[in-house]
Amino acid sequence: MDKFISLIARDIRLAVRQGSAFTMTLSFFVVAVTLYPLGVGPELNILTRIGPGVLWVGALLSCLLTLDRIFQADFEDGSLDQLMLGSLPVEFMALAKIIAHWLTSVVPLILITPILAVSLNMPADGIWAMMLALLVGSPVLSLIGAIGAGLTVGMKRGGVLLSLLVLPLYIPVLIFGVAAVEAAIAVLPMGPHILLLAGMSLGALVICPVAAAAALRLAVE
Amino acid sequence: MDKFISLIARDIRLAVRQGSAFTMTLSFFVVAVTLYPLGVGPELNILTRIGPGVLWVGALLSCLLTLDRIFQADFEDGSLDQLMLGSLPVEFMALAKIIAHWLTSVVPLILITPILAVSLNMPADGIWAMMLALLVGSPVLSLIGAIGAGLTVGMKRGGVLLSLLVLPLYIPVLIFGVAAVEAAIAVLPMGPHILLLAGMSLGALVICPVAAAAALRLAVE
Amino acid sequence: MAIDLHRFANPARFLRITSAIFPWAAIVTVLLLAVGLYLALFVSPEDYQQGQTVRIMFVHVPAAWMAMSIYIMMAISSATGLIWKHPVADLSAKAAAPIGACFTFLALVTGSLWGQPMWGTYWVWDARLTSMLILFFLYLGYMGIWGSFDDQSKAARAAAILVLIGAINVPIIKFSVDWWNTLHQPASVATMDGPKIHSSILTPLLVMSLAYTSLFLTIFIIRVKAEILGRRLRILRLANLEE
Amino acid sequence: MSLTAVNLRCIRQDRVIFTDLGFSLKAGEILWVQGKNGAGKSSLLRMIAGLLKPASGEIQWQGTSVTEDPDGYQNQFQYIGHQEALKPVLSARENLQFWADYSGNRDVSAALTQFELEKIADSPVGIMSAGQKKRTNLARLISSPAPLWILDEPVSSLDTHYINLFKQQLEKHVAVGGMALLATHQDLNLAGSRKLDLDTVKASS
Amino acid sequence: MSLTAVNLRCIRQDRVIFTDLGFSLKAGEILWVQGKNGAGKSSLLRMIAGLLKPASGEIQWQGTSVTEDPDGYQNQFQYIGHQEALKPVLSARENLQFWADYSGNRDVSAALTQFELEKIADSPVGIMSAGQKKRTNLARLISSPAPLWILDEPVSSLDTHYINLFKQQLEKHVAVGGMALLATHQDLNLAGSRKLDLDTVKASS
Amino acid sequence: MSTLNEFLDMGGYGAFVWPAYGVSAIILASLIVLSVRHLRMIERELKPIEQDRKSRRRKKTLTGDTV
Ligand code: HEM
Ligand SMILES: Nc1ncnc2c1ncn2[C@@H]1O[C@H](COP(=O)(O)OP(=O)(O)OP(=O)(O)O)[C@@H](O)[C@H]1O
Ligand SMILES: Nc1ncnc2c1ncn2[C@@H]1O[C@H](COP(=O)(O)OP(=O)(O)OP(=O)(O)O)[C@@H](O)[C@H]1O
Ligand SMILES: [Mg+2]
Ligand SMILES: [Mg+2]
Repeated sequence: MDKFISLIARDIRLAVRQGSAFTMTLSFFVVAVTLYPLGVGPELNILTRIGPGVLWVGALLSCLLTLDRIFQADFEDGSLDQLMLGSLPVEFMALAKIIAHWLTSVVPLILITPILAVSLNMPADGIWAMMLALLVGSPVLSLIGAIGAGLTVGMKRGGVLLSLLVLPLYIPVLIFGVAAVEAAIAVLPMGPHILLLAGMSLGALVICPVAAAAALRLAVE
Repeated sequence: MDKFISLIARDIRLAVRQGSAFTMTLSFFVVAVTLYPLGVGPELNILTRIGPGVLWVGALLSCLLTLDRIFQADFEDGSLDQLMLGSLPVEFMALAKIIAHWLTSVVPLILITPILAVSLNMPADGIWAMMLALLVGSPVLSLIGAIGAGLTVGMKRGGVLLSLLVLPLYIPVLIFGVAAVEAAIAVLPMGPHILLLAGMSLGALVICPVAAAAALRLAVE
Repeated sequence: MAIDLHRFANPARFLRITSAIFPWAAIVTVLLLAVGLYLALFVSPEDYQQGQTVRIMFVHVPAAWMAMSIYIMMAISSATGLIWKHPVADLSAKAAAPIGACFTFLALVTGSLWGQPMWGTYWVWDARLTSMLILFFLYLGYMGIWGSFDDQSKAARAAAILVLIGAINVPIIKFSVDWWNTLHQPASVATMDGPKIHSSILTPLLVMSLAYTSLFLTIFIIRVKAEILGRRLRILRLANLEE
Repeated sequence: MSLTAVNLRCIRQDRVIFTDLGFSLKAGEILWVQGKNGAGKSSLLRMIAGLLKPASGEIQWQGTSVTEDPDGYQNQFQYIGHQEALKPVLSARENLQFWADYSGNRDVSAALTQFELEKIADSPVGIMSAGQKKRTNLARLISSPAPLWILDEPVSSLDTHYINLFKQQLEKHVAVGGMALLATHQDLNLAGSRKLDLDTVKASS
Repeated sequence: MSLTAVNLRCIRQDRVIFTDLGFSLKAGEILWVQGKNGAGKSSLLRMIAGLLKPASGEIQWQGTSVTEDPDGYQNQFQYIGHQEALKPVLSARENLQFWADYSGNRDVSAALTQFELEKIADSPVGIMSAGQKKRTNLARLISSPAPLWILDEPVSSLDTHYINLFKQQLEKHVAVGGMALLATHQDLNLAGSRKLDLDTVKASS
Repeated sequence: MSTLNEFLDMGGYGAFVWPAYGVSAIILASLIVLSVRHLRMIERELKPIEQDRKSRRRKKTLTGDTV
């Protein structure tokens, strides 16, 4: 167990030391989200209407770009070999790294969402719903992402392939995440959607580490 | 001059042989664009309204993901060193690779746009405008992108930085590209926007190869 | 490795000069800020159409001006760094970037806070605001580059290329209001034919601008010093490793 | 304590690298794996470490196949590949400390002293030279000890002084009943080390 | 025809790799650059090839600094780094043909025969072994000839037969008044080659 | 008192004016603090190394060899 913790702690510390990691993901999120208003034009009612979708897609895409951080660096410098050989089961090793990724790459996105939501002039309760939905749904992004990351680790230019593998699997989260927020904006009960997202997170939590571990075993061969 | 041509020919041939390159970019484009209808819901009027924006942003992002193809592979296998040492000035070498990138990665996007546009139920004249705008504006994407690609080539995980550097500079293209299409849809003259896009392309054509060359010189050090 | 330090001979002089200026800069900043804020909050009258909100101008406009002028300053020193290979030029551009980013952010925020009462919304996607946002992103990208290279001299040149490309954006910001019809105020102070606004507003605005400028100078000196010493620290560490 | 490899075959990208390769290693022994580039030295070591599945054949620890009881083999060996598993932004000490924690050990200062790293222990690995990195990586052998050492190019980019230092460590290890499997290009002429030449193996097959 | 290096200094990531390094090379000479890993062999060769700017000092071709007239130096040398600049999806012939076109030459078949590649010339480089790749890369020396050869680790992963083949090519080249600058770990004991040991250079500074 | 309230109220726009000033104050203040702290940190790390070098140089000059 303490090995599990020490691995998470180490990944977080690495992210903090590198620093630029945080800022760059955040800035991409901001840029990607701001592209849309630019694209669809400034009318406020439209913005309000598409706000949740834009934010969710923005979160999806920025999360996507950070996925290679989960395993790539460790693969390149041989740390991954060592991690796989350690006495911590590979599944838990993968889970630890997924958790670290979620904490360092996804949570910051959630925290900055309100500001962007305002600029897309989303009503206040919509904003709360947005953050809640992200909080409950975003673990799925890291979890599923880890599988793709594991499969593409060590590929020269795996980026596009990674997105092809992962994005389709993100779609359910997107749909229910947006549904939750829109429900909240329309002052309807958003409970069911949130529960669904939570369910997905739990399901992914069970399946993904196993799949990711399998992928990693291939990768280090 | 024939060196210039032979370089373009070689890059195109490589893209064709690898094959997967095309398909993956295209499919990312499709996925990214289809995410939006899912995100913002199926109402047709909304879709029509945001169609141009979504298509342009989709094109931007997929182009973004292909940028590392411009120089990365040649950097990794040392071909870039040789290309820089050749008697063809580095600026023209960069330009040749930019042209090849545009032909292999961007033109395919333009060609399948109509299909996607229809699925976002965009009116016919809008579709033509879209393709024209893309045709005139998209060279800027490859040109500006080449600078970012040159600056981040050889970086371990330059992806996020690349997008952070490049996307802001894409914004003007996005704005006027969308404006052109919307003008066409609203049956207004779209001439001025198209001209502006053409202007940007010309300007970029002058500046970007030089900047990219400078970036490459320090990349190979 | 004694050799390495020669490159930082002039930094030594540079450091002496700056630390001589530093206390004065600090004092001036405090004084100007005190006066400026007093004028801004108590003396200047409320605007006949904008009401009290006009007071936002005194933090908004100077911030916006700093945002642009700092970027220009970075572009110039980066160019010198590229041409004359003077390390201090690069380092000063690097040191200025975070300050510029902060001012840009402030211009954006205060602007939005002004926008709500004036335009009825915090944000619109017009040319001025958008180009300002791009400026903010350029600052972020610039800092991103410095963070991503482990070879500092390479990072300097890479960052310089970005700044110089991005410099195109500054005139766009400046003249966007004239080229496109935007909600945003057209220039009324920095215009060809002199200021067009009443001195009761102009004076505090100018005082605040001066205050911000000297504030920039103060922070800038601190940061440049940090950069130079940090670079020196790196080199000495490496030197110790050699033995 | 013994390690045995039986009829190992390695296939990489549909190319047979080596086949029918067998050897056995007992406590106090060193096996030096030789062969030109691409002969399969690294591949073999990765197989023994369990990172690469043999196309056929099996690896036995104490006579029982490692695929049958992995846990028995687990923690019995320490694999050092030719890359350094070190993070540039962490100091040598921090890096070692993490690996020690991760393998359930504690103290790293001993390891640092043994490889003469105290002076630079707290400067980030990123600015270290290849040799210093290598030594930091080798220090893991001390900070997380194990009976079997699997070493891929352990002395590349070490100069003679440190090569000798490493040899002492290695000999101490086998002297107290440890065993080692190492692949190097240059001959370390170690006392009582046996050779395994992959080129001949390949030829013979 | 002569190449001269004067007081070159190489700084990598604020670390001085070597300094005050000078040498001169005349027609018919070979200079063998030695040094342990990280000594700066590759860096030096890249400097001579003009890929890496010296922190100070200058490189002269025929007595005039190459920074003053680059065009005079342009095309006078052929640089072969330790990576193979070959595309896996193209055949050996296609790869060579492109580089020939790019440097304004035409015929590659001679080069292929000289390095005994005809048999495999038309199979994609991707499935070649390390040694075959290396030879294809070396064939560029023949297909796009130049008076000065700059070779980084030219024989790594070549077995003895092809090492000799390469040595013949090299000696033929210098015999007809060419010159060569090469960095290898192993001694090729070439006739009339001078040595440049970077470790000593560094020490002396 | 009422004047103070009026002042804080800013003719109904207090909710916008004060945040504007507040944000400016906070951001700039924290920028100063961070910059100074960063500088202090570097100086702290630099001090021992510098002294170490000085002492070594003195030794070297005593033994009469040069840097
Ligand atoms: C986020 C929103 C805003 C941004 C990014 C922004 C940006 C800028 C910039 C860059 C300048 C400097 C222009 C120059 O030097 O020529 C400026 C000046 C100014 N802004 Fe804003 N602004 C924003 C919102 C507002 C609002 C809402 C108002 C008032 C209704 C306003 C009023 C002014 C005024 C009066 C000037 C001075 C113009 C001059 O005298 O030159 N701004 N702003
Ligand atoms: N990850 C991999 N995937 C596919 N093939 C590989 C991989 N790694 C190595 N190979 C191939 O396996 C063969 C043996 O490689 P290996 O690294 O084991 O040789 P080696 O003896 O270690 O060489 P060196 O002396 O360079 O270390 C080589 O032909 C190589 O091309
Ligand atoms: N691209 C680079 N950027 C920064 N530093 C580098 C780079 N390449 C090499 N170095 C550093 O420069 C020094 C010399 O490297 P170089 O590759 O020239 O040594 P070398 O003699 O070729 O070693 P080898 O025998 O392994 O080829 C090394 O310490 C290395 O860390
Ligand atoms: Mg190996
Ligand atoms: Mg080398």
